Amino acid sequence: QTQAKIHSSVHNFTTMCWDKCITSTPSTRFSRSEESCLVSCVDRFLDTSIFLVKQIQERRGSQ
Amino acid sequence: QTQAKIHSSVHNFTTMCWDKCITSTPSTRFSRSEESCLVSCVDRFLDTSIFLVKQIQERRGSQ
Amino acid sequence: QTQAKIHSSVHNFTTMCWDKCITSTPSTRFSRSEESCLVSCVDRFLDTSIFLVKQIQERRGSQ
Amino acid sequence: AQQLMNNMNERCFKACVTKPGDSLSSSEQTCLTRCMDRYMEAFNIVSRTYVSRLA
Amino acid sequence: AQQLMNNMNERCFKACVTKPGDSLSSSEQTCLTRCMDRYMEAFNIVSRTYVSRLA
Amino acid sequence: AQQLMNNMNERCFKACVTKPGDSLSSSEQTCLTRCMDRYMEAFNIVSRTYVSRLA
Repeated sequence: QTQAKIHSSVHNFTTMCWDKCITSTPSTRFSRSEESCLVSCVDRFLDTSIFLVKQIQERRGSQ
Repeated sequence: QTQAKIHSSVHNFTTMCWDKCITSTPSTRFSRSEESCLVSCVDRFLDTSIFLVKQIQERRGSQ
Repeated sequence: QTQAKIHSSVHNFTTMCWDKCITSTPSTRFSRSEESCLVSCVDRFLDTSIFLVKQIQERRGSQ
Repeated sequence: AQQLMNNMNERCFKACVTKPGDSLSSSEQTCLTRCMDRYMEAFNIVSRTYVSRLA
Repeated sequence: AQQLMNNMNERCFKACVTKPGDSLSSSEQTCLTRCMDRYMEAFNIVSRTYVSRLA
Repeated sequence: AQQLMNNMNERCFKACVTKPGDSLSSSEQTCLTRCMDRYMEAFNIVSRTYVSRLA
């Protein structure tokens, strides 16, 4: 994966996970739940991509 | 219209009509109303484009 | 700033401020509050950009 | 002009055709005509405001 | 196919993983599998409808 | 850096300037300063988490 693609993914994940996790007015610091939501959002999104790719491959294999 | 432009439109319509028609958690099959909403969403969006272009042309003609 | 960049900004601002200010079904004319919201939306968005850039520069200066 | 049409189509479809049916109803068509006028007016307001800031 | 995967990932993550936790729960996985099927079905419905209008 | 600024401007304007008025009020400015700090922090958290998954 190139540097540019990683950078663009970080921007995409930041906006997507910001919209999912930060629902109240920005404060002087993140709440514990906002911070853990941001981390889990990235991790679970990557898990989702892997999970869906595997599902598709399994189906292709069983056809 | 080129193949690439059609493809890109199908992707755009799928996301737009998914967001408009699929509001509950995905189930083992579409409800009848979800499926007909998807079809009508594409058809009415195309009607809307045609309708708006005609409106603009009529005004230009009457100026 | 090039002509093309200005054009693209006007399109972006129109969609963003439309989504922020026009929340009821389109009528035969804008209400006074919709119209002033559109103007203020553009002005305050530009103020926001300037404000954030200044904040960043101040911090860099004080480091 | 293409960009304006695309954005206007999307916004006005969203605002006026909330539950897509078998055809565009007359009330949907009325809404679309008004939405088109308002969208162009919004575009002009935004354009004017932005350009006056650049000057 | 890349575009389809990206859009599907985004929509299905949004629909099925509303509160991201420590791992994908089994109910989230069930939802994702169904969402994948529905998304592809939606893509086919949209594709068919659109192409029939071009003809 | 341009991309970061653009996304941050958009998110913070949306979060802090809900009803645009005649000028940026002091409470809107306070909100924007905090939002800027939080957005950059979010960017760092996301960046760290993503890179640790690539390793």
